[in-house]
Amino acid sequence: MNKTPEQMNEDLLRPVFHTTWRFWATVGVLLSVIAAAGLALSYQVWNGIGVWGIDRPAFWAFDITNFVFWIGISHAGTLISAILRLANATWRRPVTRCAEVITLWALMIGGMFPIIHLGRPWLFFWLAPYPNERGIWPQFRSPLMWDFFAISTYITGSAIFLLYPIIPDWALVRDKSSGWRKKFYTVVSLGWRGTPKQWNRLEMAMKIMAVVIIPVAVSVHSIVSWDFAMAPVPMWHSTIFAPYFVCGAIFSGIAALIIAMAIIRKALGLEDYMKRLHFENLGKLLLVMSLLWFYFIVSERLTTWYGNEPSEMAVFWSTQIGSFSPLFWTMVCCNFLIPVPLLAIKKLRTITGTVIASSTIIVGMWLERFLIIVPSETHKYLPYAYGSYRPTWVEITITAGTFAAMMLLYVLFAKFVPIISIWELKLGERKPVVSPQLSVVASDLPALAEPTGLATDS
Amino acid sequence: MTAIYGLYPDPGSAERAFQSLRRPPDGVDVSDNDIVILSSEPFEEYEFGRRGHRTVMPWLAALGGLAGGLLGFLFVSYTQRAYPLPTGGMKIVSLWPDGVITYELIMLSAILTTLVTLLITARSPRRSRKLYDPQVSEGKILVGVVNPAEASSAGLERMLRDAGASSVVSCP
Amino acid sequence: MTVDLDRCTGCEACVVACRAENNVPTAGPDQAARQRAIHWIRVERYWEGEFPNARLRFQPVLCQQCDAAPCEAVCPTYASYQNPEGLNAQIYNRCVGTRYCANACPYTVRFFNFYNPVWDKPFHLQLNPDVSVRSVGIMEKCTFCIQRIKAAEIQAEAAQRELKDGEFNPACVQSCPTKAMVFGNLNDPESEVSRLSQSTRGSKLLEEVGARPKITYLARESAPEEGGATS
Amino acid sequence: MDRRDFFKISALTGATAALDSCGKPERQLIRFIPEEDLVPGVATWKPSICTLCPAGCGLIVKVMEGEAEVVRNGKLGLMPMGLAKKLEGNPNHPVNQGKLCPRGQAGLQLTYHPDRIKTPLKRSGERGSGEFQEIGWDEAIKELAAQLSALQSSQESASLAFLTSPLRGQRRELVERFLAASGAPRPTEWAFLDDAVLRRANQLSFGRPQLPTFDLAHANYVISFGADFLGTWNSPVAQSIAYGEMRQGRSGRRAKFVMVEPRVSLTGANADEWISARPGTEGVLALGVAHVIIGEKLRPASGAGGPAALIEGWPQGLPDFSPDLVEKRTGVPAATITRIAREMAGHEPAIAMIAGAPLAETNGLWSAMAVNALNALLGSVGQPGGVLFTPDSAAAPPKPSQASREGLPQPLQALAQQALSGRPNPVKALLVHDANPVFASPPAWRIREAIENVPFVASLGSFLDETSILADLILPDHSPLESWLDDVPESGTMQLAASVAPPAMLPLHSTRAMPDVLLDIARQLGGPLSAALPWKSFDEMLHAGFVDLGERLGTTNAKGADDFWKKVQAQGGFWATETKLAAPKDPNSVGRAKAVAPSDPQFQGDEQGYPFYFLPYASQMLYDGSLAHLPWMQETPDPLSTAMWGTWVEINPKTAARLGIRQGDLLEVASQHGKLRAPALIYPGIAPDVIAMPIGQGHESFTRYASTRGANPISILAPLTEPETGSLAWAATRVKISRVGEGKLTLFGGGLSRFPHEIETR
Repeated sequence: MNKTPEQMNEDLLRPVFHTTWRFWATVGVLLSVIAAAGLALSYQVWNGIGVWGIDRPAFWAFDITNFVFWIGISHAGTLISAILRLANATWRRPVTRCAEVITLWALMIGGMFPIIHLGRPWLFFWLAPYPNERGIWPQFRSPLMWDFFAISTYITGSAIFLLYPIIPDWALVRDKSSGWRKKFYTVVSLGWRGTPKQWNRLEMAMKIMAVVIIPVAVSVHSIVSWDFAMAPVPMWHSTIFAPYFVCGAIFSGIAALIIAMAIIRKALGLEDYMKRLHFENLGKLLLVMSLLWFYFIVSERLTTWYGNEPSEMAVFWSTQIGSFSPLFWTMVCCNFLIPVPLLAIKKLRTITGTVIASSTIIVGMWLERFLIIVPSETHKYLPYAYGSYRPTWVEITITAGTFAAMMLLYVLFAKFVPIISIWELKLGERKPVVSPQLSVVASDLPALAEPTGLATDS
Repeated sequence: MTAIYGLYPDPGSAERAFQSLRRPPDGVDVSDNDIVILSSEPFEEYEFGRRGHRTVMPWLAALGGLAGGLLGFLFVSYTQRAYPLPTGGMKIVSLWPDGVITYELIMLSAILTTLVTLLITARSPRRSRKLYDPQVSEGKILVGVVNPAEASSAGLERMLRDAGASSVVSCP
Repeated sequence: MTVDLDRCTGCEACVVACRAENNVPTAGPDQAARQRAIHWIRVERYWEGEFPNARLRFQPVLCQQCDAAPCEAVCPTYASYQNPEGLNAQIYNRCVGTRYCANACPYTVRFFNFYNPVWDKPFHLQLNPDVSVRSVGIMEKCTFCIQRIKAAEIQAEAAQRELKDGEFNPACVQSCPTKAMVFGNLNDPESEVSRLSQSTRGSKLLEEVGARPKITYLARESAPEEGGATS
Repeated sequence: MDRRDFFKISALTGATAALDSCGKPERQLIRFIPEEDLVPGVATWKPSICTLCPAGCGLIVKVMEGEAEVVRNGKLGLMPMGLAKKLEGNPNHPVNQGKLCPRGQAGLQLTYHPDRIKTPLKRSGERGSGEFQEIGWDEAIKELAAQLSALQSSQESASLAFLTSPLRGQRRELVERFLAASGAPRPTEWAFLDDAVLRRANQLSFGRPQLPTFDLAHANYVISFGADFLGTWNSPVAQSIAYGEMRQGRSGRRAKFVMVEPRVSLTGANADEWISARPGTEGVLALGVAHVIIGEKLRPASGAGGPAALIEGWPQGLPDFSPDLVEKRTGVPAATITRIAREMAGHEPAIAMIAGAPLAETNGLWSAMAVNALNALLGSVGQPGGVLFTPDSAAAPPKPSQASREGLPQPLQALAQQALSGRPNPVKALLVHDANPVFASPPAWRIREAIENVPFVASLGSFLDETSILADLILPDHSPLESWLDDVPESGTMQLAASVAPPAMLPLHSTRAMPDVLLDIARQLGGPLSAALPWKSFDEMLHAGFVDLGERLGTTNAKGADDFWKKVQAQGGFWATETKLAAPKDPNSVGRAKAVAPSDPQFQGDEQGYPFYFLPYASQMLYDGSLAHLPWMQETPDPLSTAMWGTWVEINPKTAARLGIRQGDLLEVASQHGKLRAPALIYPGIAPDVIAMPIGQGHESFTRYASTRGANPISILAPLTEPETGSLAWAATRVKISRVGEGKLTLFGGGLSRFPHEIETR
């Protein structure tokens, strides 16, 4: 791309400074959806969780499905951007921030469900370890407590990881803005000036974070999977779950990222920054994950089928040919049959192509979470205790609300923060210079007359 | 505080200014600590961009992680002993689950240590704080000296200009 | 506890007795249709074969009071834990309603209060004062009538004597007409329940899951086609 | 479901008294002084008697202090009183020995039922409209007395009819005396599941008009022809206790149990072998077995004695009942018949029992006698491990009835005829007590019209059911726990037993026990009535009766009378401790020697038009429908179908597949006498040509829990009867079925078999 730093500033700061009617319209629509979900939620808290469709034995359904789904989505950002940073993939620069934001918001939304799905949500704080009048600490053997720690770690890490590279950009906004914005950004940019030391520490911190956040991300979704794997329930109690979930998480994460980028790109007119190249590369990643996902589900199903353990087979058949089979095969189409050709054939791996693939994958992955949870619950060991599940409007509204919330938070973020990391972008645009000597040569030949430049530490 | 600095359009000239400031001609004396460099992006590949490079941040992070993990484990096992309730036929202090929590706490404290280290180290030294020029945000690189000696200020200005500054500012 | 499947006739006296003793709420037709009826003990029935050789087997299923109970370890608030006597206790006041225990339970014997229970007046007068009523969002399950256990222990203590075997029984055991259920102290080798649990007909429900249940099921026998009584 | 309700409940139960929220109506009520001394939190156990079925089990009631809203001299207020909390079997009672069936457990809810009639009611709207106005007791009694004295003064006492569920003990005595003294005919007793046929058969065969008691505990072989003796028939608890012993009570010995019925019942589910014989041919099968036993000389034909003398062709060795012929008629393989015969003969003592559907055929009496003969042949009558009779229960009701009059009382359908036709004399006044014939009789009998045809109808029931809603005057009865009770178990024990129990708790509402109402009326009317019923209250009558019994049995004398009376009250009854087995009398003494010719069962509906036998059966939870108003019974899953809160139609899987019927489809079941709709339930244990349906649901009006729920199989039954006893042949209807849409079936249980996925993968 051939954009001067000034142009970049101009393009990327525009969304921050100028607010169009489209912004307000979007916010309005999203807010109304969220309000509906809020009402549904309060209705639930007031009357009891019975207003959901959950029953015995399907004690978990949409609630935990959404939980797992959103935590999965959260693996879009931090993990991917961390990997790309460590791999020093130069094309990452316009992508990373979009990605990291998804993580933060998705975590917040997902992390909400363990609370609102409680039978007595007003007592959620009993899960937190603090000295209390009940004289009893939480049960650290419970995977739910692991969730509590893993998710809070991950959310802290991701927030910080996201914040670090924003600071210089906020400083930039500070210099460019006036009035309340000036005050606001002066505060949030933490007195950033850009001394080499600051830059160095910042980048060092980024490196450490990138190293730390990857194992955290992996652990988070492993633990989410252990919520199921630790319970002796047919098809839950499985060793493959942790990697299977992590894979699925990254899978759905990338899909979410692609969709987000496509929207941003159109909405904020950043066509020149997020180009087909990015979608293609992410598309390739997505393709890999799709194949990997398929590999996992095949190995899971195959081992189950060979094992032929009666209670597991009950679950197995209910998904293959039983009552859940329509959902199951839809999922296979959404996650594999449709995306793979779209992503594998170069002709189709366009922006539109990848976006279509991603959308089906989002649907497919939501179904996957659902199909992991409910069929096992409704087909436990004793056939007499078999059951079924049908959602009510409450759960559906709340689920819709989560998606709206995601978009709203995203829109607001793009309002207050340049959605592309400007300084990193500039850094990327600069011709990479390996050593100062060369740089001097490269920068200006006349200077050769002067010995000083060459004399430096040679 | 008084200061004198030049704004440079490109890293090359900034590098030259920096080099000249580090080896000032007679009559001009500049202490290394007084040299200030501000840029809107890191210039790792230039020497001026590598000032104050040495840091123990990774080690601190590692240490913080270990400390946090240790405390975490102690905390968890303490609470389990404090109100011992047998469940699931497991030991009161059962290592596998505690391990998971400990692991997460290691990571958390590593992250937080990093954050703290960053906030502290990135702001020192505090003496030259005030010196700033919004033009840095335009991509200009600021190379300057704070509290220059009266005598050498003229020399400094020349040096900065010779290095190819687009403008040289001196604030009284 | 031991359950003799050869004695059990599936009459469900135990089911109603439990309901009466433990203030189990009535879900009502609508909630029952949504699979929310609560029966701490249930008599499962399984068909085998087809007409004219169709056979039916009954199997009362209640909380198995497992030694390695999957429900306990997963509860974040210790609402479900193993009490000193080895029962899976459920502390209603600690329960926040994650419903994790119910999912972890291989026997699906845990029941959830999806709403606050209602008793059309004056049905509330029949509630047993010794058993607390469970509010919305709380998990409940068979307690082996712990209120009866405690009462008997207190009386024995007051009289400074040991509890006698069969001195008291949970509601289900007490009502069972065929004496299919026997309740007692497994730690006491002399007790009838200890003796029966050693029976060659004995087995545990879903032993393979490894929850180490405390209830022993005595298998149903079948008479040989030729010749009537087995002797 | 609002929080406050919960708070009230929990506060009242003392579970979470701290949560008690303020401003509740309770707080504004007056507080009465307790009428009994109570220790809060301490349970006292009081004896009582279960009245929900004719078994007559003894109860002990857990009574604890609680605060109830009660009406005292016209004011509503709160009173701390002893409240019944739990029913258990009376450990000392010879019938149920401390055990109790699910129905008995739920008896508690009769007392606390929200839809109980709380005060006397006078009809204010159209008949059947259910519009009543509350009146005081004095007015109610006066009203009823006026009606009766009007009849007397106009010499029309014969036009007074009394319709009741079968009565025993002093209640029967009271009613009989009341009617006799007022010149009215004997009470018409009605219960859908009556055993009149079996009683008659036993009278003919053994001279005992009584239900048998089986010594299962010592039997080595049991064959049951349709007798649901573990579920709903005769004395289920007593029989279950014995069954448990028969299975595992004797180390090393375990009796074989064979069930003969076209649809696996709760009892059949426990059988070692299930044989499906064509409905109505059970007697034939029994004689087939007898044929083999005689033929193979396993027992001497002559050994059968009296009972056999009543079976045509017995002396000739039952030529018409060779296994092959029997196979043709019953559909049971000849080989099986022979095998069963040998097994039975080889494992004495062996028991053959018959009840339920086989007796509800037009040839029921003959079938019963055939089985009796088989028992006699096996020599198990009056023997340990065989068929026994509770010591002469006729002697047991204290004071043999002075009022006992010749001739059987008028059967229900005859009464209906009389009410409709007015011949021989019109029915001017009808008293209904605890019977609901409008619900529980075939439509062809036109009971509803009959009752509507009676100028004055008074009900002594506790609930507004289909019958009492037609009444002009309702004098609500106490709940059993609030009343003085007595009972004389007809069977289920080998001891002479007469139970009695004082009220377990004070009445919650302003109700009055039926006997006391009759005594009040008698007092009001004076004359012969008050002479025949000299007692002030029912407990006085019981006192007198039991003291008299004690004296007659020599257990007490005039001096010890009061102690005796206290003792029997305390232990819940009187029972002779030593076991005396009552040997059956010689049937000829009953004066009937001529043998009965075998007759084929009649069915209404031809095989083409109505391809299925229709088999209604007593529901394990709702019994004959009289318990449908108890939420506990409604919500307890039926043991075999696991269904709650509704009815269903059981159909064989293959038949269903052939007709394209799936589980839960709404079916229309039509007979010549009507049709009903209910969801289909695929039922592996039923013959392909039989459709079964539980009795109990389908009430038009029976409290909030039962009204308009499910369908009533009785409403499509043909009015066929067993000719000699005139009791309803409720298993003699044929039906056709058709799928009419999607139905609603609420099941508690999921998978039908242990490994359902294997079916799924087929």
